[in-house]
Amino acid sequence: MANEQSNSANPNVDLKYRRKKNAEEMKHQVVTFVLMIFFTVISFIAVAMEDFSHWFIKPVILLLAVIQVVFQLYYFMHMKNKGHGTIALFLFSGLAVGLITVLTFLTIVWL
Amino acid sequence: MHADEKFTDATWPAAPEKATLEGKNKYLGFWLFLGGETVLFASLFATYLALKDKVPNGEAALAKDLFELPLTFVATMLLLTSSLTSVYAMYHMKNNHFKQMQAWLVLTIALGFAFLALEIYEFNHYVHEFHHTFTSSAFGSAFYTLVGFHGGHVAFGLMWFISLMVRNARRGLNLYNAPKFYIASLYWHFIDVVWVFIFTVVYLMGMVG
Amino acid sequence: MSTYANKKGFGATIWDYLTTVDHKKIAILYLISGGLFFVIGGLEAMFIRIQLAIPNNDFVSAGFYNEILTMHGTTMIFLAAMPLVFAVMNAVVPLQIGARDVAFPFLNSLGFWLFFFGGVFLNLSWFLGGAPDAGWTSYASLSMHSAGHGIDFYVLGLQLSGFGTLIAGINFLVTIINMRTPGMTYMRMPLFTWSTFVVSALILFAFPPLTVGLVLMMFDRMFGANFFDVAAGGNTIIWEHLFWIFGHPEVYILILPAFGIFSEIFATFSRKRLFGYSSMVFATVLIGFLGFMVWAHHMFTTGLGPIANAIFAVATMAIAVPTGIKIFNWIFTMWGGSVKFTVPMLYAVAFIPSFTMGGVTGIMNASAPADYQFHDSYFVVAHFHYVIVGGVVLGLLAGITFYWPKMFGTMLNEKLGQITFWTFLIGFHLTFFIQHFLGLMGMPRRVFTFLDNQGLNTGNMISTVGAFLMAIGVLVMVINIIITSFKNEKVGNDPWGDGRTIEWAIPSPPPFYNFKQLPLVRGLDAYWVEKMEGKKEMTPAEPLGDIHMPNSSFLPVTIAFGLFVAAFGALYHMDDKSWTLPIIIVGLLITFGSMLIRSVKDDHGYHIHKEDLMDDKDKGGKA
Amino acid sequence: MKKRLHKWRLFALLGIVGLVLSGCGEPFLSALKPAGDVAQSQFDLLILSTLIMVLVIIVVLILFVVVLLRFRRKKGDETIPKQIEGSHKLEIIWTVIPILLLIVLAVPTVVTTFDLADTKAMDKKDKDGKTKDALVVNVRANLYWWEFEYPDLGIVTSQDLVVPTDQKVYFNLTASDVKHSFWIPAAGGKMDTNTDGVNKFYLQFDSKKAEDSNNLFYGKCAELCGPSHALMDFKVVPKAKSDFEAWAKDMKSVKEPVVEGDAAKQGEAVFNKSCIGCHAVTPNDSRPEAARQAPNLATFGERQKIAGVLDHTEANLKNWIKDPEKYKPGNTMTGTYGELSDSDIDALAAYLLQLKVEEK
Ligand code: HEA
Ligand code: HEA
Ligand code: HEC
Ligand code: CUA
Ligand SMILES: [Cu+2]
Repeated sequence: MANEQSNSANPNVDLKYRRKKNAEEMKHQVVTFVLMIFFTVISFIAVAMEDFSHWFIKPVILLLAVIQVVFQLYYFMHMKNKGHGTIALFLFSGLAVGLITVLTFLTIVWL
Repeated sequence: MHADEKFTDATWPAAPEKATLEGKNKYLGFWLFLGGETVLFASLFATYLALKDKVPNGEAALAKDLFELPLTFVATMLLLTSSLTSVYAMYHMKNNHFKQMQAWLVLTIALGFAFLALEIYEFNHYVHEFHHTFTSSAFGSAFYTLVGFHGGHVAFGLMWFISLMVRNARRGLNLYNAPKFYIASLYWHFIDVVWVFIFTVVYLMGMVG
Repeated sequence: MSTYANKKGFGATIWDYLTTVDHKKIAILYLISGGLFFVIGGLEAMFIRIQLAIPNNDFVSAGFYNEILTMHGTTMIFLAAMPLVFAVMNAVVPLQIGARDVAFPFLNSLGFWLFFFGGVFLNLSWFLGGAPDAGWTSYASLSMHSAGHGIDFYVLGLQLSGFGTLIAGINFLVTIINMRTPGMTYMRMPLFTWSTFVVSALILFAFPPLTVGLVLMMFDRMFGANFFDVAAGGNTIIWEHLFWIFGHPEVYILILPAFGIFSEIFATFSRKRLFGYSSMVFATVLIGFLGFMVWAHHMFTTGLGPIANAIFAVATMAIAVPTGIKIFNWIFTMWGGSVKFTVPMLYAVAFIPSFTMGGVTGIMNASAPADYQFHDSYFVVAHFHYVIVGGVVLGLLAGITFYWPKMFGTMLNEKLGQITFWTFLIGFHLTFFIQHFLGLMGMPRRVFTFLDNQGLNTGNMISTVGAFLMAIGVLVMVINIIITSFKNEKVGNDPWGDGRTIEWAIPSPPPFYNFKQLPLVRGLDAYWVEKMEGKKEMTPAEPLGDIHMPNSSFLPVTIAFGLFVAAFGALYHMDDKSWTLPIIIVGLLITFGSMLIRSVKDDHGYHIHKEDLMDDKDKGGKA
Repeated sequence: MKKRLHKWRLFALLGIVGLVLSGCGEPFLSALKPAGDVAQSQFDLLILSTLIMVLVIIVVLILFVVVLLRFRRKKGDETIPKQIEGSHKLEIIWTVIPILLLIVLAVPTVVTTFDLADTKAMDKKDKDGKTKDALVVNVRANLYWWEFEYPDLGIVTSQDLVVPTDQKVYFNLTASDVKHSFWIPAAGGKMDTNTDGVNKFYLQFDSKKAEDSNNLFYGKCAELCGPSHALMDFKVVPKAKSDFEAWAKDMKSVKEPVVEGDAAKQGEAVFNKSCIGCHAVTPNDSRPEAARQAPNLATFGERQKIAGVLDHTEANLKNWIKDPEKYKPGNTMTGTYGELSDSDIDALAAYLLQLKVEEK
């Protein structure tokens, strides 16, 4: 991460390559987006149907939410790219602290 | 290298948001801040889950009385789409296309405002139809605090985008403001991430019971 | 305090400090205000001890005692220990990693001013109708019940200074991750930098829960919410959890920097590299990590049930292992070394047995069923003063003495330093050792008085005598500082003679741009490495070039001040006063206006030119 | 020389442990003089952990002293010590040994935690809804006073907790205003009384130990609860099982307080006018909790203390009625019953001191 050199010797070749790569990445982003919308719709439909047991529905929609968030983080927010190790470490530590908090509040708040 | 130096497409770096030390610092610092925000929202979620449907008496509104799928669905679509439009904006930022970037940002902002308007309508609806207010029950306090905190983040994000766009409308992209646009869009994605959990945990799971 | 600052008038110096973004000056600001709050908190402690010297004393009234007690704890933790820790971090960390400044100099200043206004706000409560009186933990049922505005001052004051702390944490993280000089790999970082790194991470994750807790309390008290109102479905245990999820990491936020300081001191004055450097780093990280798993050990008697209690008890005990690793590594750093007993080293040496005693009573507390007896008794008071005073305060005294020459270019007097050391140390053990027994003999904490004939008289008297000894020690230290500042005998780069890390390679105090050329780090204890090769200076890692510097700014003060103003509005909002809303709005306008100015006005800083640097032959050193 | 120093330190430390072992403090108050199984098991943990900790401290101290004596820098000594990186062997030693020591402490800790939380006996009800074979006391903590209700016996009392010895006594703990904590140091650790719900635990009082402390233990509030937190004391009166049953019978049989003498009669009248709204004078107070706003005074004449802290004398009683604020700042009785004349107060005192159940 220290010294990412962004410009190569021949800017024009480089530029074309970069444009292509950016466009490709944008395509991935759109696919990601479509998937996210798809998951969202599934979640809503599952709830709207009203004939699943909530033991089944709750884990499923939570799982879909987690997948969506992973998409957001790794694609939209570029965590899949190189040089995000430190960031991932801190974000996941934050998530871990958050999860323990939620777990606590679901279990030992009401005496 | 001066930060506000003008660039051509060819000299514009591949990762303009991280091309200067200042940019790199901002970028990392902002991510760390988001790590902290994660804990902040987790605490609010935890509080909400602990107080969900905890009300003083039988007349107070509960989660399953309140929420309606269509409204939440529309709001969700608006916000998710705004995430995509801001990705487009950053795509153009990386290509040094200032005009297109601004255009996509305008769209993002519009979607954000629409979302916010829906939320205000929704709160208003709960207050008037169900007498479900901030002070009516612990559930009410927790609900409005969690969802309101998110709404506040949306509002702040909108102000941020607007002031960035207005400030830089005339001078275009450079290495001084590219990181600013970039982290504003990171913020916007984070808001979206939080919303994914809100619509799942608060609304959908609230309706399931 | 570079040359040109000395030539300026008084007003200009004040303005300089109000607008500075230089980490070395901000360190001095933190030092002064933290020191001031330490004396205030110490005076409160003296009131506590005087009141408890004899049974049925009426030196202070019951309600007033609770205010003093609350303010003592709150002031000491948030307004004395934390800022003093930040003072040392600001003074040292950028130098230790060879950075020009911290990553966000502007935010650094903002962090300080937020803390400062928060602290002032909290202490204004004394004059505006009464201080908070529900303990520094401010448990929800009592703090909801408490009349007057004391608790509101607590909530808003801590909220303000909490933001400042969070900002400082992020700042240090980015600085350490991004701005290390060439060659300074993670595993070559001095231990103080490592502990700053871990502590900043703890701040990043521990302060948000506190923020949320304070927001909930603010909403309940000021805006009619029901989070803690049981009748409306609320739950007070939420506060306990949120507070301790923050509160336990907080105690490691205090102690880890002290550990870092001691690591530097042991190595320096034993003339030996730190024994087991990598396991020290590992232990630091592990303590930080475990620090988030154990908070419920403060709630053993709350009624969480045996499963939760057992899990948290065992998790808590685990922390003894990494801490023990550190203790033994320090001892073995000295082993085989050439130990010189300077004042900082005296503190470091005294720290080992003192802290160990505090730590092991912590493990005793962790044994849940036994803690049913210890909890909320003076045993706990003894435990935490042993770790805090015997760890954190000794660490700060050591660190401040150790780095005094680097910060101010002059050495504190050794003789007076020794007097402070001995009176403080003896006083400390006298005050708090006996409190273990008071607790076991049935004395609850937070009592404004105790009855006669319960067997508690002698112990309390001894404790009070000890406190007076400590006060004498602190007084001598103040005198020492005053004398030294007047004499102002200048010293060179490495006044202790045994400096190992690169901050000792540049003048004391350093010029405002720190290193003229970033130094090349060629190993752990980089300056020592160079010294052993017979060199006096670091090898530069870059040719001499222009140095980019940030501009000073007054905006941090106005941003923080705006929130300070708004806080008053929020505070009196519950009284249905008509002027509160305008005040809130005006305050927020000041803040957001300043933020807008900041973001709209480009601030590219300025450059010091190469030519000027060449003329400037180490001017900071001789000034 | 070195050896002597070690010995000296060892003795000093043993002395300290000895102090702990022998127990100091007053038997009616000190956790170091356990007066029942619960306190005993906690005391055992205390001793076990103290021994481990003293061991740790001794090891640290020995190394410490050796270092300080052997490795001081002599004046003018400029030798550079060998720069040692570390030692895996040593590091493993001081990782493993503490872990072993902690296991020694952790196992009994976990076992005792579960033992002390075992309140299953409270759930076994007979067909009338009464607890089958356990004595249950509902403890309700209020701003600066304690109420003890024996649900299966139909008795309510305040300030003085009466318990049978040599059997487990189970407690339901709650608070009506802010959080308090119920602590009888000699009988066992504390448990919080929350406003949110009910906590359960049990204690046990040993008859022999009770005698050592003149059949009286001190109880304390151990959670900051306001200005008079320090004064929120209560007393525990342990009685042999038969005596306890006799006491319970006496308590149940009280219908109306019977007092003698003009002064007392007059006091009764004043009391019924000004005080009865809050204070009940019979132990079978069937009003709901929320209506029971003040200590039940049925046994006031037999109390150990007035309001938990004042000595039980007529003068103190009058002072209390005249100005409770002076003795317990922030209490909820202050200013609720208008002005009373001195003669009213004398009469009230005469009346109150005759409120007895046993010593008739
Ligand atoms: C700097 C501050 C600091 C530090 C470092 C610690 C360190 C520890 N603390 Fe402490 N603690 C406080 C500050 C601190 N504490 C405060 C302020 C409170 C009270 C808050 C309030 O209620 O107001 C408190 C309260 C507190 C409680 C709650 C008591 C109660 O209220 O009932 C507990 C319970 O487990 C506890 C445990 C521990 C433990 C296990 C450690 C461990 O980290 C200690 C580890 C160190 C050692 C063990 C010594 C060295 C190790 C060796 C030499 C190796 C060998 C050792 C063994 C095998 C045992 N602490
Ligand atoms: C960093 C943390 C810290 C520090 C350093 C201290 C330091 C001291 N503390 Fe404190 N203490 C707490 C944190 C700290 N404390 C906390 C968190 C609580 C719990 C609060 C609660 O329950 O809510 C507590 C509670 C507490 C109690 C328990 C009160 C109670 O439960 O009723 C007592 C009682 O003895 C006490 C005493 C002392 C003493 C004698 C010192 C001494 O070490 C102080 C020494 C310093 C001085 C004596 C400075 C005086 C200086 C002068 C006199 C100089 C003269 C002036 C000029 C030159 C202008 N403290
Ligand atoms: C608001 C209701 C209220 C009224 C009216 C009231 N009291 Fe009290 N009384 C209390 C409370 C509450 C306490 C416990 C105070 C404490 O210990 O903090 C108390 C305590 C006492 C005690 C000490 C009890 C003990 O168990 O040691 C006595 C005696 C007493 N009151 C007498 C009186 C008399 C006589 C009157 C009428 C003149 C009176 N009270 C009116 C609420 C009331
Ligand atoms: Cu009740 Cu303290
Ligand atoms: Cu802790």
